[in-house]
Amino acid sequence: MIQLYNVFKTYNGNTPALVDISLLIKERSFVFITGASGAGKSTLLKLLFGWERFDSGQILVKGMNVGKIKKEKLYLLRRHIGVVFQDYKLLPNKTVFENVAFALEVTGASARSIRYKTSDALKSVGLFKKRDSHPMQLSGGEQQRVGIARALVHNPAILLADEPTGNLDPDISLEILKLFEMANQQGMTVVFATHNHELVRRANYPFIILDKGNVVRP
Amino acid sequence: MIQLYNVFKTYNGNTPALVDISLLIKERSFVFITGASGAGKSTLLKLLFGWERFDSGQILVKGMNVGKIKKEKLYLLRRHIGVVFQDYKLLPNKTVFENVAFALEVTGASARSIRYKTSDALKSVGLFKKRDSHPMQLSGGEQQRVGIARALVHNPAILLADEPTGNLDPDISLEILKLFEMANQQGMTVVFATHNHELVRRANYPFIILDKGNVVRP
Amino acid sequence: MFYSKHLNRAVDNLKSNPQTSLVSVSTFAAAFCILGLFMVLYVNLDSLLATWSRQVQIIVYLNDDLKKPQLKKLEALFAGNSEVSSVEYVSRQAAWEKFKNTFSAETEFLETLAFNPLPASYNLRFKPGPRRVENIRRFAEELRERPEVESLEYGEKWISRFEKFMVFLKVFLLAIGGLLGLGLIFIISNTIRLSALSRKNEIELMLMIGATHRYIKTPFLLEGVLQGAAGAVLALLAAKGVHAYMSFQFSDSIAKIARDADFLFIGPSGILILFGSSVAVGWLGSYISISKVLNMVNES
Amino acid sequence: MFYSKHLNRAVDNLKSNPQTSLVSVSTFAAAFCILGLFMVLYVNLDSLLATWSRQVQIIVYLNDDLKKPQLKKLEALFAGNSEVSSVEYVSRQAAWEKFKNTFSAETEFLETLAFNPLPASYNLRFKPGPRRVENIRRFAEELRERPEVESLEYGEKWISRFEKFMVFLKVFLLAIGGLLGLGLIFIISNTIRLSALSRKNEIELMLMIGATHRYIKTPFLLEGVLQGAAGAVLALLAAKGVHAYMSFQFSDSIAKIARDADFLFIGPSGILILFGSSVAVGWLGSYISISKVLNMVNES
Ligand SMILES: Nc1ncnc2c1ncn2[C@@H]1O[C@H](COP(=O)(O)OP(=O)(O)OP(=O)(O)O)[C@@H](O)[C@H]1O
Ligand SMILES: Nc1ncnc2c1ncn2[C@@H]1O[C@H](COP(=O)(O)OP(=O)(O)OP(=O)(O)O)[C@@H](O)[C@H]1O
Ligand SMILES: [Mg+2]
Ligand SMILES: [Mg+2]
Repeated sequence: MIQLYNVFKTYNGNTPALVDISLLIKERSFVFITGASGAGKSTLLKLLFGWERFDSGQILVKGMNVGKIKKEKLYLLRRHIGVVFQDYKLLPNKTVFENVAFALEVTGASARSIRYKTSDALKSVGLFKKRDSHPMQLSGGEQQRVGIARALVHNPAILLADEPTGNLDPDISLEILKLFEMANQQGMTVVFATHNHELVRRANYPFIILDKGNVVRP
Repeated sequence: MIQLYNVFKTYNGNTPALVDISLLIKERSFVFITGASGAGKSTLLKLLFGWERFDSGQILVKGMNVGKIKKEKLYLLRRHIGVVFQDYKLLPNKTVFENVAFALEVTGASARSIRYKTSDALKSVGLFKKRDSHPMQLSGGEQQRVGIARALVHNPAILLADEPTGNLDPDISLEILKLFEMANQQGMTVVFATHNHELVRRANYPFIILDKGNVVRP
Repeated sequence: MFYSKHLNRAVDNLKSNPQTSLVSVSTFAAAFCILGLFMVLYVNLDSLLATWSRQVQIIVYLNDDLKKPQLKKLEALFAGNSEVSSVEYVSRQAAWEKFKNTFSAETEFLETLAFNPLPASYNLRFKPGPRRVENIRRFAEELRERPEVESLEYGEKWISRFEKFMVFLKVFLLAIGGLLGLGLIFIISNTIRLSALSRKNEIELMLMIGATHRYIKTPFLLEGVLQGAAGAVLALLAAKGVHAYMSFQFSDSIAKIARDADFLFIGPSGILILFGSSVAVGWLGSYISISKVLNMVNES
Repeated sequence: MFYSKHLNRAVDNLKSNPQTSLVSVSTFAAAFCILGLFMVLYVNLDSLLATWSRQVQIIVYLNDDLKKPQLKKLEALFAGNSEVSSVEYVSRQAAWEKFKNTFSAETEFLETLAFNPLPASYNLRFKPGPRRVENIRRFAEELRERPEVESLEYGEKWISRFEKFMVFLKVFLLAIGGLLGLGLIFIISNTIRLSALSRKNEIELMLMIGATHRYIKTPFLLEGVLQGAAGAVLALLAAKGVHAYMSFQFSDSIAKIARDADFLFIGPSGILILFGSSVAVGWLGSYISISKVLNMVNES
C-alpha cells in the first residue's frame, strides 16, 4: 500500500528533514508515527500525498510512483487520501458544514450525496449541532474535529492524520481514536502522527519513531 | 491582580460560553485552567486581555476595570500582558526573529534593546539557531515555541498561555513548563490553559476546572 | 451544470471583493468608452469622406475666346470617359450673373463694374464607384495638359489630406486600442490576482484535497470574463449616451456639414469587436494571473 | 524617527503589492494628467483672452459729410474719457486706399470702381486696466447714440461669448476635478483597503499585543499619501511632456493666434494645488479604508 525506499528529504539545502527512510505500511493497517518536535513527522506525511517533493529514493502509494506523477495529475493520488492537518486548514468564510462538504465538492460529487455524507461525518465527530457556525466561532478542539470530519467524509483508502488530538482533552482524544479504529476495521489504512504517548501506549498498534529525520524503530 | 466577579459571556446570543464566573488570581501566582474541549478556557483568557467583551459582571486586571476601558486605550492593559495563542498567530512574512521582535517594536522599544531581548527569548525556547527561518519552514512544535518566546519577550506582568504545549512532545513540554515556572519565580503571574492532565498533575499548582462555562472547582 | 457551479463561484468571488471588482469594471468601461467614442468618430468621418467624395466634381476653367470646335473637342473628350456622368457648361455671362447674385446683397458697387472678370467653365460630375477619387484625379491631370484649359479645380488637396488623416486616425485607433488593451490586461490580471491571493488558502486546500487545476482555474477565468463583459456593456451604453446627446445637440451643424449623412453609431460588427476584445482581454488577464498564483501555491 | 520607521513600513506595504500600487498610481497619474491638461488649456485661453482684450479697440464709423465742428465735438468726447489711450482718424480716402491695397492682388476690377463706398472712421484704443472690457462696452453704447455715428464695431460679441466660454470651462474644470477626485478617493481607498486586508492578521496581532491605533494606521496613511504624491508627480511630468510637444509642434499657429503670448504651462500655484489635492485625496482615501478595516478587526 505505502512503500518508501531510501527516501531523503532536505528543505532548501539545509539540514536534512528525512534521512534514508525505508518503510512498508500494509493495506488496512494502523500505524503511529511519533518523535520529538521537528523530528520529521509532518514532512513524512507531506511526502505521502505529494505535497512536498523529495530528493532521492522512491515512494509508492496505492501502486502509484509518487515522485513521477506530474503536478496536474497529483489529484488522482490525493483523491484516495484523507488528510488531517496539524493546523486544521479550515476556510474561515465557510460554515462548518460547507468546510466538510468542500472535500466532496471538489471531486464533483452530486448534491444529494454531499448532503448525506457530510451530515454523517459531522455526527461522527459530535459537531452536527454546530454545522452552521463558522470556524472562528469554534473552540480549538472543535475546529480540529471539523478537520477530522473533512478528512473522513469521502471515505478515502488512506488516512494521514497529523497530530489530530493536539488540542483535544483525553476523553475526546479517545473517541477520535475509536473513530479511526472503526474506519480502519472497514478497510482504511491509517497513519497517525502524534506526541501523545499515552494514546500510543493504550492503542497498541505498531509505531514508527522518528528522531532528527531517522527512523529509530520501525 | 486578576479578579472576576459574576462574569457572564455568551457569543451572539447563543448558548453561554461562561456562566457566573468569580475568580481571584493573586499576584505572582501560577494557575492552571483545564476542562474539556469547548468548556470556555480560551474565552476566559480572551476576556482577560480585553479581546472579547462580556455580558455582565466585573473584571479587574492590574487594577484596571477591563469592561470600562475604551477600545483606543486597551493597549495600556495589553502591554502588561503576554499571550500565547492556541493557533500561534505568527506572521508568515516575517522571520522567527522578526516575529518575536514585533512584540517589542509596537511598544516603541529601542533597536538595541529589541536585538538583545529577542535573542535572549529565542535562546530560552531553543530556537536561536532558527532565527532567520520563516514560520512556514518550522515544524508545528517549533512554531509554538516562537509564539511562547514572543509572549515572554517584553517581560510582562501577566502571562496568559492557551494550550502552549498542544503540539509539543512531553520532554519539550516539561522544558516549557520550567521556563514559565522560572518567570513566575521572578514575579510573573501565569495563567496556563491546557488539556495535558499529566502536566497539571506533575506541576502541582492550583487549578481551575471549567465545564460548559461553569467553574467546577476553583 | 459544470459551468453553472463555476459561475456561482465566480459571482461569489466578485461579490466578496465588490470594491475591487467595481474599480476594475469601471476602469474597463472608461477605457472602452474612450475607444468606442474614437470608433464613432472614425465611422462618421469615414462616412463623411464617402459622402464628400461622392460630390467631388471637376470644374474646368476655360481660356477666354475659345471657338466652337475647340469646345466640341473637349466635350468629345468628356464623353469618351465612361466615368463621367454629367457635363454642365457655364458661360462667362452665367458665371458673372451667379457671382453677382451671391455677393450683391453685401457690396453694391459690383453692380457698377464695367467688365466681367470671370472665365467660362465646365462642371463635370462622375459616376459612383470604388476607385472614383483615383479616376477623377487621373482624368483631371489629363485635362490640365489641354491648351483650352486655363485652370482646374476638384478639391484634390483637401481630399488627399483628409484621406491621409483617415489613415492616421486608423493607425492612432489601433495604437491606442492596443495600449489600452495592454493596460486593461494588466488591471484585470491584477484584480484576479488579488481575488486569487485572497483565496490563497482555499486554493492550497483545494490542491491538497484533490481538485483538478481546471476546477480551480475556471471560476477565476469566468470572473475575468464577466468583468470584461460588464465593462464592455457599460462602455457601449455610455458611448451610446454620448452619441445620442451629441446627435441631439449638434443636429444642425451635422446637417450642414453632410446633408445626406446621419450621425452614425458603431455598426454591429464594431460592437461585436469591442465586446469580443473586452471578453478576450478579461480572459487573458485572468488566465495570466491565476496561472501564476496556482504555480506559486503549488510550488514548494 | 517615529515617521522614518512608519515610512519604511509604508514602503514595504507598497512593495509587497507592487502591481496594485502600480495600478492605483497610474490611474492617479492618468486622472491628474487629464486634469492638468485641462488646466493648461484654461490657463492659455485665459491669457489669450487677456491679450485679445488688451487689443480691443472701438472703430467708430461716421456718417458721410460731417462738418469740422461735429468732428471736434466727437474728439472732445473721446478726450473726455480718461480710459482712451489713442485716437486715430481714418478718412474715407484713406480707408479706400487701404481696402484696395488689401484686395487689389486678388481682384483687379476694384481699380475701375467709380466711387468710394467706404465711410470715414475713428479708431479708439484704450488703456490697460482691470475693468477694461466693461468700460469699453459702456463707452461704446454711449457713442452709438450720437447722431454723427453711422455704426460701431468693437468685437463685443466674440468677447462676451469667449468670456462665457471661460466661465463654462472653469465650471467644467471644477466639476470634472471633483468627479475625478471622488473616483480617485474610491480607488485609493480600495488599494489601501486591500493592502490592509492582506495584513489583517498582522493588524489583529498588533492590536492584541498592545499597539496603539495611531501606530497601526500611520503606515497606511503614508502609503496613500505616497501613492497620491507619486501619481501627481507622474501626471505633472506627463502633462509637461504633452505641453512641450505641443509647443514644439504648433509654435507657428500659436504665434499667429496670439503674437505676444507664449504657450503657458500651469503656474506654481496650479502645480501646488494639483500636488496638494492629490496628496489630500491619497490621505482621505486611505484614512477611510484603514479606519474601516481597523474597526472590522477590532469588532467582536
Ligand atoms: N517548509 C519548510 N522549509 C524549511 N524547513 C522546514 C520546512 N518544514 C519543516 N522544516 C524543518 O524540517 C524539520 C522537520 O519538520 P516537521 O514539520 O516534519 O517536524 P514534526 O516532526 O512534524 O514536528 P512537530 O511535532 O513539531 O510538528 C524541522 O526542523 C523543521 O524546521
Ligand atoms: N467567536 C465565537 N463565536 C461564537 N461561539 C464561539 C466563539 N468562540 C468560541 N465559541 C464557542 O464558545 C464555547 C467555548 O469556546 P472556547 O474556545 O472558550 O473553548 P475552549 O475551552 O478553549 O476549548 P478548546 O479546548 O477546544 O480550545 C465553544 O462552544 C465554542 O463553540
Ligand atoms: Mg508536525
Ligand atoms: Mg481553546
